[in-house]
Formats: sequence, C-alpha cells, structure tokens
Amino acid sequence: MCTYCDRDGDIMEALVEVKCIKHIYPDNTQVTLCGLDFVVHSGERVVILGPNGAGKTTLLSHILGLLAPVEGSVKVMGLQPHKDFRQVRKSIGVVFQNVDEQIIGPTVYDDIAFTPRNERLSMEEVERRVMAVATRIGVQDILHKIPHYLSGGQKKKVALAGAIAMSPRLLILDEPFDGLDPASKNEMMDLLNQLNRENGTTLIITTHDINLVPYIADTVYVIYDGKIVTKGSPYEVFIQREVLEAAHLEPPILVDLFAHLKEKGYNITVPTTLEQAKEELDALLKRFR
Amino acid sequence: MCTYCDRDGDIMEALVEVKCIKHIYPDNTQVTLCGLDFVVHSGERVVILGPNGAGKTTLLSHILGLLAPVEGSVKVMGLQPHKDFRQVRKSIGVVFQNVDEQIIGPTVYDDIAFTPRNERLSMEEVERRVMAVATRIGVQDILHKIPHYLSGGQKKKVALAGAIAMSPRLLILDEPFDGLDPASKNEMMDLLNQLNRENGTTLIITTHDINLVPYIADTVYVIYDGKIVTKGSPYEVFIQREVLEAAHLEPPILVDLFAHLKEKGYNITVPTTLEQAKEELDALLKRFR
Amino acid sequence: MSHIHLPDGVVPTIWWAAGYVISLIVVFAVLKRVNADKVRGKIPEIAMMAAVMLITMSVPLGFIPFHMNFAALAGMLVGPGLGFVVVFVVNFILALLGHGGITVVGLNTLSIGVEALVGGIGFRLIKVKFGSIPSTIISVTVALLLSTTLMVIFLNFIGVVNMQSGEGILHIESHEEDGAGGHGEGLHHGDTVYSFGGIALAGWAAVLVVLFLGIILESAITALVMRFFMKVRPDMVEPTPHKDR
Amino acid sequence: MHLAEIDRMASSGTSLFHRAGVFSKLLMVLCLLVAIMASGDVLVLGMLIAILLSLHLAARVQFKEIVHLLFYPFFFSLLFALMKFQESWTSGLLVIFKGTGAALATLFLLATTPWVEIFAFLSAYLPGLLVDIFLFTYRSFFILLDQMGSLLRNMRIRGGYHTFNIVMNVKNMAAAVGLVLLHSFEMSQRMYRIYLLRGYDGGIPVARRWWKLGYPDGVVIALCVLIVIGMVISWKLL
Ligand SMILES: Nc1ncnc2c1ncn2[C@@H]1O[C@H](COP(=O)(O)OP(=O)(O)OP(=O)(O)O)[C@@H](O)[C@H]1O
Ligand SMILES: Nc1ncnc2c1ncn2[C@@H]1O[C@H](COP(=O)(O)OP(=O)(O)OP(=O)(O)O)[C@@H](O)[C@H]1O
Ligand SMILES: [Mg+2]
Ligand SMILES: [Mg+2]
Repeated sequence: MCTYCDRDGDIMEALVEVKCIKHIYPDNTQVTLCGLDFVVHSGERVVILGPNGAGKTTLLSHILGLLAPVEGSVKVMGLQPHKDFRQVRKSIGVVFQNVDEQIIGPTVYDDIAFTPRNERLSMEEVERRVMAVATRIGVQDILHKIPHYLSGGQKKKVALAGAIAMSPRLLILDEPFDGLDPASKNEMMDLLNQLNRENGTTLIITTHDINLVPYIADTVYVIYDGKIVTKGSPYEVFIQREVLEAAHLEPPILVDLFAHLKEKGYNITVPTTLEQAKEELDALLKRFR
Repeated sequence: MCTYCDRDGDIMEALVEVKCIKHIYPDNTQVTLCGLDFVVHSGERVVILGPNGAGKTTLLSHILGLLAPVEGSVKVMGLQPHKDFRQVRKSIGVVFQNVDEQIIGPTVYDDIAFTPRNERLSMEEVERRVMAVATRIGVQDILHKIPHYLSGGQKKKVALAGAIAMSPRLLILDEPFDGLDPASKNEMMDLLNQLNRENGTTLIITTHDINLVPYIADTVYVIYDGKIVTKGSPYEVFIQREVLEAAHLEPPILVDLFAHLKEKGYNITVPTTLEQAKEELDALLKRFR
Repeated sequence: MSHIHLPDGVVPTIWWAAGYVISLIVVFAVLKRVNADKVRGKIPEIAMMAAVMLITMSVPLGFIPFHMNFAALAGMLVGPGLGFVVVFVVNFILALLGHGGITVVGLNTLSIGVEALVGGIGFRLIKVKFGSIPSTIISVTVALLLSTTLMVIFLNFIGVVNMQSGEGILHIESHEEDGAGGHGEGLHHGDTVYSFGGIALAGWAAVLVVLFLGIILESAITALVMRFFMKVRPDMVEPTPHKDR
Repeated sequence: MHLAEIDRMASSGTSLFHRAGVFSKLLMVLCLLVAIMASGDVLVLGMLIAILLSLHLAARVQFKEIVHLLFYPFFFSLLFALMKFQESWTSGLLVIFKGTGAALATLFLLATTPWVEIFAFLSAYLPGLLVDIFLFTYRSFFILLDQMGSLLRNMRIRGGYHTFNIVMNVKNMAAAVGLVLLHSFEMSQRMYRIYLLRGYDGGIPVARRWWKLGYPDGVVIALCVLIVIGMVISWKLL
C-alpha cells in the first residue's frame, strides 16, 4: 500500500525535507541532527519527541528559515527556507511555546488581523478572514478583548487563530499543550485534527505529553543525542522500549501496561489509544471467561 | 485510623487552613474559593487540581501572603500570612511556574545563598547550607554559572534549591513539571518525595499532569467554578468521574481503564500507579486462566 | 536623541568631573528622597526600564534606520526622578562597552536625564488638560528640543563645537543614524550622512532637518507606545497617587 | 547584542585574565585609564594602546566583537579630532588615541570580568540600592533580550517586516516596544514579590573573597606596577 498517496494514488511530494543538519549557536553550542532524514509529506501529522535540549526547537527554527544550517540541507516545498524566507513564510503558520510573546495585537481582533493587514489585504477581506478564522477556532466572542487578560487556553487559541489567518499549508506547533488543562488539551487536539482533516493542513508538533501522541500523530520522530534515532507510526515507535529509554523518554502508560501483558505471554495487541485498550482488554478477558 | 497523626498518634496541627476566601483583582476579576475548607497538615503532600483560571495560583498567593482576601480567612501556622508576612515567609519555600523570574542571584551560588544571607547567617553557615542543598538537588557542579546560561531543567532545579535553602516546613510549587521531559519529571518527583520523606517537608503542588498525581499526592483537592468541589486521596478523588468531568478534568488513564473493567463486572481494584495496575491485571488474568 | 557620544579625552577634566558630581547628587537625592521601602519596591521597575532601554538601543529593530533612547518615555512611566536614575544606569553600562566615554557618563546622564525629567514632569502637568496622546507628543518634543539645545550650547560654551558652522552637532546627530543601523556597519552609515550633510547641505539647515526628523520620529513612536498602554494597562501610565512620585 | 556577547566571553573565558580577581583587574584598568587620560604624548598613548591590544590578545577576546564596539569611540573621536587636525597632526591623533584607548581599557575589563562580578565588588563602596539596580538590570536584561528576540522573530514570521514601508514598520516597532515594556512591568511586579518572599530587604547580598589573591592576580598587579613605573619614567623624560 502507498502510505503517502493522495486520493488518486499519486505519491505525494515531500513538503519538508531535512537532511543531517548541523547548527552552531553563537556561544558555540553545536546541535546536530543526523541519522534518519526528517521528511514530512503534505497532509501528514508529524510529532517530534525528544528530551530537553535535544534540538526540537532548533529543528523547527530551521524549517521556519529563522536559522541557517552550517552543514546539511533543509528544504520546504523545494525551497531553502533561510534563503527564500519571504516565500516560504507565507505557507507556514507557527505557534510557539510562549504565546505571550506571540500575541502582538492590542486586541484579539487586531492580533488575528496582523498578518492579513501586513499583507495589505483590503479592509473587507481582512474582516472576512478574521471572522472566518475566529469562528472556526471558537474565539469569535472575545474578539474585542485585550489578549493580556485572557486565560492560558484562550491565549493559545488566539495564537493559533493568528497563525492560520492566511490558511498556511504547514502549521508548526512547539509544545502546544503546555500549561493547558485536560479539557483545553482535548479541544486543542480536536482543532488541530479538524484543520488537518478539512483543510489538509500539514502539522508538525513537538510535545512532552507522550500520552497524547497517538491522538495527533501519523508519524513520530524521536530525536536524541544529535540523531534522529527512529521514526514510524506511534505504535511502531512506542514498542521500541530500549530506544525510548535510551532517549530518556517513556512509552505511553497504555503501551507500557500492555507490553507487560504481552511479555507475560498473553496474546494481545498493544493499543495506543484508550478506546483500543478497553476493547483489547474486553476481548482478552472474554476469551478467558 | 487516624490519618494525620504523627508517630505517637497525636493529631497533627493544621499547617494551612483556608476558609471560603474571595479575592478581587484590580481589574475587578472576582475569584472565590468556597465549598470545602482547604486544610494541609504537617508532612502532607497536597496536590491542587482544577481547570485553567480556576484560581489555583490565586490560592497559593494567598497562602504566601502576597494577596489578602476580602472575605474568608487564610491561616498558616495559626498566623495570617498577609499580616505576619515576615514570620510566615520564613517557613515557606516557593517555586513558581516561571523560574526565570525567580532566580535572583547573579550566579547559581549567590541565588541559593540569597535567603540565608538575607537572614544574616555567618559566611561559613551560608557556605555550609548552600553546599548541602546544592549536593542534595544535584547542582553542585554549576554553582558558579550565571543563571541565564542554564537549561530549562537546570533552572528549575536551581529555583528549587533556592527555595529550600532555609529548610522551610512548607514548600509550595506551581506547576513544577511544566516543560520537563519524562526523565526530568521523574527526577523532580523523586526529589520532592525525598524532601517530604526525609525532612518532613509539607508539599503543596499544582499541576495539569494528572497521571503524575498518584505518585506525589497524599491528598488531592479539586477546584472548580469558585468552589473546592472535592478532596481525598488520589484514589478517592479519581473514581468520582462525574465530579472530574464537571470540573473539565479527566481521571488518569489507568483509573479510566480499570473503572471501565469494574463497570463490566470484573472484581478489580482501581489502581493509581502503573505498578499497581500491572499487579492487578496479572492477578485478574491468573484467576481466569 | 541628543545622546552625547563624546569619547573620553574630548571634554576638559573639570567639566566631566562636574558632570559626574552633579548627576550623582541628583541620583542620590532621588534614591534618598522617599522612604527606603518605597524605593525598594520600585527597584524592579527601574531596572526593567533600564533593561528595556539597553535593548531597544542595541537590538537592531531593523525597521527604521534610527535609534531612540526612550528617556522621555521612562520619565513618564516610572516618574521623572526615577527616570533620571534609569538614564544614569543605562549610560554607565553603555560606557563600559565603549559607547560613550567612561569619564563623560555624568555629562551624558545630565543631557539625557533632562529628557526624562522634562518629559515626565511635562506629561504629568498637561495630561489632564490635553489627554494622554497629545500630552505625550508635546512633552516628548519639548524634552528633546530642550535637551538638544542645552547640549549644543554647552558644547559650544566649552569650545568643543563651533556653533557658527554647526559642525559638531551634525557629528552627534549622525551617530543617531548609525546606532540605528544597528550593529557596527551602521557607522559607515553615519559617515556617509556626515560627509553628505557636510558637503551638500552644510550648516544649520541640515542640522535642523536631521534634528526635526529625529524628534518627530521619537515623538511618534513614544505616542504609539503610549496609546498601546492606554488601551491595555491605563493604570500603568496613570499611577495611583500613592505610587506617584 | 554586543552586551550579551561580551558577557558570554567574560563568563566562559579561561585565560589568565579571566581567572584573575576583580580587584586586581579593576586596579589595572584604573591605572590604564589614568595613564591614558593624563598622558599628552602621542607616542606614550600609542604604547598604551599597543599594551591594551596585547592584553586583549592574551585574554583571547574575540576581536570581531571588540572591533565592532570600537567603531563608536574611534569614529567619534575622529570627528572631534577633525577640528584639532587643523591645529596640528599630533593634537588630532591625541584625541583619537585617548578616546579609543579608554574604550579599549573598559572593554578589556568587561570582556574578562562578568558584569555581575564588577558590581558585586563595587557593592562594598556604592550605596546598596544602586548596586541592586545594577544587578537587577543585569538579570532583567537577559530575560527581556530573550523576549524581545522571540517577539521580533514572531513578527518576522507573521509578515511584520517590510523593507520599504516605513509607516508599517514604525507601527510594528511601537507595538513591539509597548509589548516588551508591558511584559517587563508585570514581570517586575512578580519578581518583586519573589524578592520579598525570599527575604529581600535592600541589598542583594553578593559576597566575594576579594582578599584571596591567586597567581593570576599577581601577574595582573605586576603589570599594573609596570604601567605606573612606565608612566612616571615618561613624565620624567618629558
Ligand atoms: N539561543 C541559543 N543559544 C545557545 N544555545 C542554544 C540556544 N537555543 C538552544 N540552545 C542549545 O541547543 C540545544 C538544543 O536546544 P533546543 O531548544 O532546540 O532543545 P529542545 O529539544 O527544544 O528542548 P526543550 O524540550 O527543552 O524545548 C540545547 O543544548 C540548548 O542549550
Ligand atoms: N493579576 C491578575 N489580574 C486580574 N485577573 C487575574 C490576575 N491573575 C489571575 N486573574 C484571574 O483570576 C482567575 C484565576 O486565575 P489563576 O491564575 O489563579 O488560575 P489558575 O487556576 O492558576 O489557572 P492556570 O491553570 O491557567 O494556571 C482567572 O480568571 C484569571 O483570569
Ligand atoms: Mg523546545
Ligand atoms: Mg496558575
């Protein structure tokens, strides 16, 4: 079967392609990302995992064209983001970890309108876009509030709205679930999945919240010690216990639990979501009863 | 059985007692916390759960004496923290969410030494304390570094070291696991539990990482909609599905899974930690085999 | 605006020493005037303002070829007196970087401190009457004009600059262009402006144009920043009486 | 930002001068400054600048940064020197050498000694509140620098940077400054609370054992003595 094919079965182009890059920060901190290539296809949902300081944010900055690699190559839609910054920028939306520094406008409306206005769209067009995005993200009722006084979850939503105001093909999110309560996390996940499903927006996400990964990822990359050590579907990655442990990561709780059962000799598939887990257990217990 | 007794069976004093407080922020945002009383006993590990904007940080600020309630009462060791700020302060250590703002000292050493020096301890005593704390937290090798050259996880540790330099009876932590990778989270949990076990330090922690709660809590409080809606051991709280759902929270994954089994009629205890879960499942399956 | 980047060794000792003495007296007077607790509470604010000034001066904002010091804004936000202290701190740190001589820190502080004092006091006096934004524009413009004039008169008086040709002033202004340009390359920038100004539009006309452009730009940006504050945190601009100093 | 880069050099350097104490380095820089300000001889000043340059070299200071920063004093002393050149070559050169030399001296101090250490030393002689302001400014500077960096980055990504549209740029720049100021003020309030909680009552205590001089200090002080002797001899000769 063709994994990255569109509906007609054609192989999709790689939207992002990063090959063994090396970056040197001004203070001579070297960050390398070798091993496997980092490839993202159009419409894919990709999650990057790795311990603190592994270079996740550094990788994202390269894709965004904010940094230039000293070695290796970064390609976004066939272009070098660092060189063709203006062009690439227009196709990418981004939500950074600290949204406080990302919300620029004095009101929510102004913030969502920031990019459309800077692209010099007409006033009506700006209005139309802001309203459309705000309704989709569910912030239409707070458009005239001052972002400063919003709750953490609301701020994240506003930042997301600002990022997708120009309908980017690629959306990059650095730890989007940080500091959110469970309900807001779910809401954010639903929004992202919806964007991916309905608009075909490609997603690249980093997170430390490993239990959420199966719900938002088609492909998982694990970065550790300067290398991309493994990639695959959430299931494929999470059953590689040694790799995860070496990378200071943990498998999700469910994977851990079911892997334990499997070791004990029970014939069971390791699930990644809670629903699957329930079904699996029910089936297993039914067999025994 | 007496839950909050010391080894001789005497009832322990309540270290913190908050009764139905109401706070009004300068912009007229009202935050109330009524319902159950918030009571923390000496040596207890308390976790506060609640959705974004529920008032967790506000509650902590009252206990710290940084805010004064317009209604209700806050008592720490029998004193009103807002009025007897200086006295209460000496018994409390605190680590806020944004540790960058908390590291005051120009070097790590100076930061850990900040409070001891302000308490006018002798230079030798300061040195002794700093070294003891630094060794315990594991930052003894970076004592002469300048804080802004540290990684996120290191900064959290330095902030913790600074907070416990005077061996406070009560340690307050606002989202201490935020932004940490799984290994660092575990390390932080171990540190906190060790402090609690060895020094009897009382802990008050807020977090959104619900799966960690069973490992660091004796008592869990749930705040929602201006009320403390429930309290109890992690197990007692997490099986109250409706209460959690109403408060926009979720039970930990394991609780969810095992509650499901229980509903299906299996005779099983709902576990809170992964180890318990494995044992439970093993036992259940063995029975059936 | 009128940031004197006098290097060491240009101003006679007696003058820079006097500059140090006077500015230090003002700094101490401000820090001592109110009770220690209140000043202590203000320290984070003073330091933040100083840090912001250092950053806006040196991060290449990249947007426009100009650098501002926001001394008048500091006077409005933290108060005229504390604004002066902020200016001293900023100048001292810049001097360690060779950005203005270490000996002339006192003089630099006096010349820019005047902006903080005049900007801050002026804003407070006329705010109620004219509204925040017009008051900002008026007080910043007045503060900048005054400090620039005072500085030119002073330099002329001690014989560093010849007022008849307006030569020295252009040097100083040309610097503004460069700091702006951001990092080192800005200097060539300043150089061209200087020689261009020197050759083509020598004399007062050129000086006045550069001065006016600078003053207009700083007033405009300060006003925009002020408008932002009036929208988001009006209480920060109009501190409650007990905070007022 | 040069300040950040100089500070990094100062705190990560390992040369003899980085290891020497603040006291001896401050003394040496003071000697050099006095020598530069007091000297009226182009040759002597040239010598002093040569000494300073070799000190920078010995401390393995990155010349790229220093050269950038030296542009300011060099250029401005050049401008003031232009008038003096009309009098004589030497009096013009004198102005340039003094301006550049003094900057080289303070830069040497800053590139080998973290700002924190300088003010920690001065805390014994300056009023506590002023020292607190300097130390607090230091912390705030680096926190805000990060913030400003990510703010500008975000603006860039979101299309807020135009090469030719000044009005749009001015607007966006004002927004950036306003936002950073706003954050900084709120942060200052939070930080002050933390200060109180951690027992601050005026005076961020930074204790250093100044009197503990090691062998690097010996070298620095010896250099200092040499400079003084050299100056006295040159005066005698004049
Ligand atoms: N601006 C910078 N200057 C110097 N070093 C940096 C800078 N930013 C990151 N680094 C270093 O580069 C390495 C990778 O950092 P990066 O922020 O990419 O990690 P990360 O995987 O995003 O970590 P986290 O999970 O904590 O966000 C780290 O060692 C870090 O200290
Ligand atoms: N300084 C402030 N000024 C005005 N309102 C505030 C302030 N701080 C908090 N609030 C408001 O008070 C309420 C409680 O906020 P608080 O920060 O205590 O929530 P929280 O439970 O800590 O949330 P989170 O999980 O997001 O940290 C929120 O509605 C918030 O908007
Ligand atoms: Mg990161
Ligand atoms: Mg909070």
